[in-house]
Amino acid sequence: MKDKSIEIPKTTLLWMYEKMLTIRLFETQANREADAGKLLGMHSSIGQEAVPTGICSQLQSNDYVLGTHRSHHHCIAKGVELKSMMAELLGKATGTNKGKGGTMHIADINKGMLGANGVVGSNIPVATGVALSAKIKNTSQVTVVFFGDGASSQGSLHESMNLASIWDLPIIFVCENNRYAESTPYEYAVAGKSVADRAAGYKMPGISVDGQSAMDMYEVSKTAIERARKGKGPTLIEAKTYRYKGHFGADNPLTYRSEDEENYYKDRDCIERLKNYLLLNEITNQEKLDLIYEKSLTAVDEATAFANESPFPSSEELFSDVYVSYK
Amino acid sequence: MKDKSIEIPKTTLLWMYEKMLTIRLFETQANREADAGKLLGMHSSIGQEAVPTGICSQLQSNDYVLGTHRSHHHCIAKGVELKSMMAELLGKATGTNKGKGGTMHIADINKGMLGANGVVGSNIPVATGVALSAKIKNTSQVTVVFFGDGASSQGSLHESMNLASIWDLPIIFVCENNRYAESTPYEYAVAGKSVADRAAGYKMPGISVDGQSAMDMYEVSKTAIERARKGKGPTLIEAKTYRYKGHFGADNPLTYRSEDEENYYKDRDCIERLKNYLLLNEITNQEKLDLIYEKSLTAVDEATAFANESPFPSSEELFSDVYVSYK
Amino acid sequence: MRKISYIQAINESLKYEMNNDENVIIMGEDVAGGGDRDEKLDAWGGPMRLTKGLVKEFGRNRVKDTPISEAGFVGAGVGAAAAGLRPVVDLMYVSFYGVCADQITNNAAKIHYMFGGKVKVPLTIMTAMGVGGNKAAQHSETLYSIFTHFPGLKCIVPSNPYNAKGLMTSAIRDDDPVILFNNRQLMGLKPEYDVPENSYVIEIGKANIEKYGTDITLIGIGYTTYLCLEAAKVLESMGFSIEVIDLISLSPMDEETIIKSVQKTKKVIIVDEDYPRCSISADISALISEQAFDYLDAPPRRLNPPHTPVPYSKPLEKLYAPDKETIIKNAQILLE
Amino acid sequence: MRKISYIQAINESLKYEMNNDENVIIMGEDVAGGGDRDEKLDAWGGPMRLTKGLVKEFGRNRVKDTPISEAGFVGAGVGAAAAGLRPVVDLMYVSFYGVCADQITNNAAKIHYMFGGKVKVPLTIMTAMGVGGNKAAQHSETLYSIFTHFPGLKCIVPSNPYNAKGLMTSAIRDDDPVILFNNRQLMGLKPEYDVPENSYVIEIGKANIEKYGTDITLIGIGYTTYLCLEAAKVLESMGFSIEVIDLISLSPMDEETIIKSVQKTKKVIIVDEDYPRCSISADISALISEQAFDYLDAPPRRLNPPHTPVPYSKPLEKLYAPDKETIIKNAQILLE
Ligand SMILES: Cc1ncc(C[n+]2csc(CCOP(=O)(O)OP(=O)(O)O)c2C)c(N)n1
Ligand SMILES: Cc1ncc(C[n+]2csc(CCOP(=O)(O)OP(=O)(O)O)c2C)c(N)n1
Ligand SMILES: [Mg+2]
Ligand SMILES: [Mg+2]
Repeated sequence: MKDKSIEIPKTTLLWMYEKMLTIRLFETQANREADAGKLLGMHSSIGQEAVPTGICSQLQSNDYVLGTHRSHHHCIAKGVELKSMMAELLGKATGTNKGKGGTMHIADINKGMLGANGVVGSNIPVATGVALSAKIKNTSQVTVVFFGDGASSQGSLHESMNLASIWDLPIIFVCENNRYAESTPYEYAVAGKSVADRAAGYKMPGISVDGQSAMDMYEVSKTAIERARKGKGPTLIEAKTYRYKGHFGADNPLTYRSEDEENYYKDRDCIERLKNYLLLNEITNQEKLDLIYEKSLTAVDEATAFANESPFPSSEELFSDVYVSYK
Repeated sequence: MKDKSIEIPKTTLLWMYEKMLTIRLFETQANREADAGKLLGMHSSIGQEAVPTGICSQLQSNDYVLGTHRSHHHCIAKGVELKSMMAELLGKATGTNKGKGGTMHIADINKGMLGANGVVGSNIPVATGVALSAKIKNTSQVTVVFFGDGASSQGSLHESMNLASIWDLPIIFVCENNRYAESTPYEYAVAGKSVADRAAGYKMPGISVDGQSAMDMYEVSKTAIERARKGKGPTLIEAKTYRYKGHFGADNPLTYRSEDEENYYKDRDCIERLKNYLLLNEITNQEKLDLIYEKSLTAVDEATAFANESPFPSSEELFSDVYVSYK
Repeated sequence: MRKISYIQAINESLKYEMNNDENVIIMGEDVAGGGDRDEKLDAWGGPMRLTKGLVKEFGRNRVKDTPISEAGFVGAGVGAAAAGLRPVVDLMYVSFYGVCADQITNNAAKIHYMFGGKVKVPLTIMTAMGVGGNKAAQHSETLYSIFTHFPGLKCIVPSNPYNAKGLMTSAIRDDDPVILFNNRQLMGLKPEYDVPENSYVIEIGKANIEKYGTDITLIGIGYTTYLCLEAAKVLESMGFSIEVIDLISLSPMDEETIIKSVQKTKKVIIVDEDYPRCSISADISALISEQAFDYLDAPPRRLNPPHTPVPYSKPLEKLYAPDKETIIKNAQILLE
Repeated sequence: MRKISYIQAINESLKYEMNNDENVIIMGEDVAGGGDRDEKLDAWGGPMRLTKGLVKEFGRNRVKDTPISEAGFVGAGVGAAAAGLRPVVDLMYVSFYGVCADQITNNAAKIHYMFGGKVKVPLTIMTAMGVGGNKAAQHSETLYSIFTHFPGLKCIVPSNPYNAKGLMTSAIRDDDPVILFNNRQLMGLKPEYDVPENSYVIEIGKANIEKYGTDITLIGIGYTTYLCLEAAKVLESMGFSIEVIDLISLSPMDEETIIKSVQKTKKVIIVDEDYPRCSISADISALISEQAFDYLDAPPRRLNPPHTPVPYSKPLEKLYAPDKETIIKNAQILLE
């Protein structure tokens, strides 16, 4: 457990703490809504908060993020509003996607969140094209695409890494290696057992990092973002992380992993770790942290109330938005 | 130009010489048939004869080979008969595929040639499954799959290398890097400019070899075949080679490559090189080589006559072989 | 007779066939579960639990967890089949066809033909389809129509545990590539169906007349057969005589059973959960009009979802696919 | 007016649109050719030469050669479109859809809907289709039917250089994903068609009545429109009055033009080079029977290839797809 070797601004550290906490509280509440039958299951990101938080703390609002089936944390880290997110989960007209996309498809182009995607590996080429557009238009926007250890076995990743490398695209491929794809451990599915090692074949830096440390995530992504922003090309980051819950809905992860392993990661919880660091180094105090907690909780509660009070889409919505125009 | 560092049996050397010559004569004749309008174009393998010849000289007849759109040389090297091949090119009922598959789909399961395939990269997963069957049935059969430098950018290769590696499959991935995919040079399309380097990420040996030397091909494939046969897993071989003709039909390659480059390779012609070696080391003499030439030419001529005399498929053949059974 | 669930029916067929023929293997994501670790063997038994218990009985060599590489492992299924095995490959949801369509339609479907009939591809693909899971546009499609489009593939859709078991067995024993479409709602139903313990086959290519009647023919496919039967009960209680055809096999399709029924009843409704354009319901409607034109009292009616992706929001999803009420309403219009 | 080829027509449209809107880019294998080397710039200009000259005019930044990674670069087209460009992506042959179907049907087609209408995907895919090249089962398919199946995609099929140019322009300007299907035989025809030099659009979603007549309606799609017109000449010389509809747009489809025509002629033949099952011809046939049932003198007739892959052997390939003679023969039967 190494933490922080570069200077991180205090405001950023506190921003990261608040984000991670907000994600966790949001996810906890979203799970409750699911338990109440208001949505039929979701892929929880609890445990993985540090990964997008460390990166997004350095992104600009017009930079792009694309995600996966498990993307609530990506969305929140990139600044999507909790209200419209929670409303989307409940299938409400006020949701980010007007209730049409749901938990696996949250998108908010105004925040640079160009969408979660339910097909494993499917968003990687899309993200490559988003980065291409920035390159062609000569903006300095950076694109970050998240995917899982399981997704690393999809050909789409390899095709995209190759394209991004030959075209020097401003993109960062972030593999959230949470050790499992559903019940399949990455040690079984990933030949060579390292996703980061795949980068070398594409002449691209490939870095493995402790994804349970927001500060480590910050550090490696700083380099990658700078590289991308300067037009020097893509980077592959493999963030070693862990999902605390089952794969989806009520999945019981103990059928395929051990309590010891779970505890190992929970003992290194990303939120606890940053909190200890902040306190130990007197960057803040418990009182202030309590305030952040209150603030985050209030935001989640307000989002939940908003979502529950919002109307469902009208039945005409079934037919709209299929095309921009269709005569 | 290194040639031969291991002992190769004399009969094998002569076998390789004859095979390469036969391929070249066959392809030359097939091109003539195409020029006469009897088939509407083909992908010529002239120049690349050494690659499958060096490998197939060590395969058993029940080992498997799978190929690409440019596969006549693979077929001949694996022992498919010239007569039924030429007949297939002309769309005749006596063809390997009864005239239904044609130049891009030649297959002969009795010779272990499990098919050429017209979709770039498409046969790589199929070959992986063929190797899997040998592994599951516990035979010691080896599977060799050929593909181009262009095909190396398809996700199917990466998915298959990963599968083959985690399952230790008895398969050899052979990239015929002939520098171009249609008009696109591999230096442009392949990030890192080395296909062999892609192997490392999958924990698999990746070897680059002079594909214009049948003896070098023999040497590297010997190791790979032994590895596969012993159940130790896959190997990736990148054979540096060159196609003398255009991509397909009447394509003029000088629009995208230089005469200098063409001459560089023609000066290192695989057939000439083996011939010189055979003569220099007095393994054979010109007279015997002339006999081999005569024999090969006769075989090609007979195949051509056979093909031209054969009937086209009857019109009922349009409907047969779609299913084994369909009620 | 004992009653078992759809999932158990498929599972029994798989188990029997694996015992019966050592060439039968299973591949897919989490079909064993837990990867390669002894202590976690059979952690999942498939995303829908269709393969539960099989890895324990037949070992990892024959029940293989795969990485998430559908093009890779569906293609491997094609190759393994061409080389003599009888692989059953699990494509978790049919929408994922998109990453492996090449292997299904360019290789599995065409090899036998392209190779002049000299190579067989006895591959079975099983895949889940259908709305009702609140899973939105990428996890709720039906799509059997596009596979029916391709010559060389066989497409079958069970409608209950009984025919699921028999069809799975036939699929595995069939020498052609077969896709078996499992509807998610059928997999979720309570086990109300009598299913024999022994092994049996149901012929691929035959439709089944679930109920004989004379006033109208309802044609269902998988879950919509279930809906047609439910609707028929109500319609019969109103005094109508309803014939219900369970299509079962989309390719080959039992044209004769359809035509004969319609010649008798003179009215037909086709209930299909797939998108409406270029669909199996359009295919059937065209067939009927072309071949039973003079018998029809009214044009065939198709009930499909609208020409839209599947929505997430529950109330929208409920409106999306044809349901029992829609069938009843449309039948009443035709019967008046 | 000057006469140009189909290929030149597409090329002119691309050129005009690239001048017109700097967001238009082109990606595909060998669309420039020669990769990144100045001295070999524009070596190919596309496998069918559709993009010849464009890289020289607009530079490598906007005309991009790609590696052979259809999932990668079609997906990149989707992303670039979502981020504000108007990419034209060349999918060399439609059969290669199999390696990138996921990007087309799960992303391009669905993003606008799934994201609640807040993101647009103005992507154009152009692809070659059709028999006649002696290229066998993996390079001769038609397949527009399966894309028509998917809501969210627009599918258009030009039938001559004139509408090719106008449709390409409309496709690029359209805010939805559009697939333009270029028939290989049309691309090979001599330039016999008047094509204006200036830029113009042809509305997506409208069929065109190529010839008015009263005895029978022939519906063609792309190359089969050409065949229908050829057949119509012969049939007219026999004294029949033939109406020929060029369908042009499969999705959206101009149902009104079809129905009105059939209500007038009372007889219809649909000529389609795609596989017969769940095809656009079945779709049209069903539409006609359902909506113009009482007007029809005879059931609609569909002319398709048989339910088989495309054969290689020339004489078999010649028998495979409907040709002029088949159309004439079938029309005569209906007209008697
Ligand atoms: C192409 C495709 N195959 C399979 C699935 C089913 N599926 C959904 S999530 C998942 C596991 C993904 O694992 P990973 O990429 O590691 O992400 P994680 O769930 O761990 O976040 C699978 C197999 C899918 N959605 N898409
Ligand atoms: C999926 C797919 N994309 C594109 C093509 C068209 N195509 C045929 S051969 C070829 C080039 C292949 O290059 P390479 O793999 O290097 O093989 P080579 O032709 O050099 O032997 C292309 C692009 C195809 N057949 N399949
Ligand atoms: Mg994972
Ligand atoms: Mg090449």
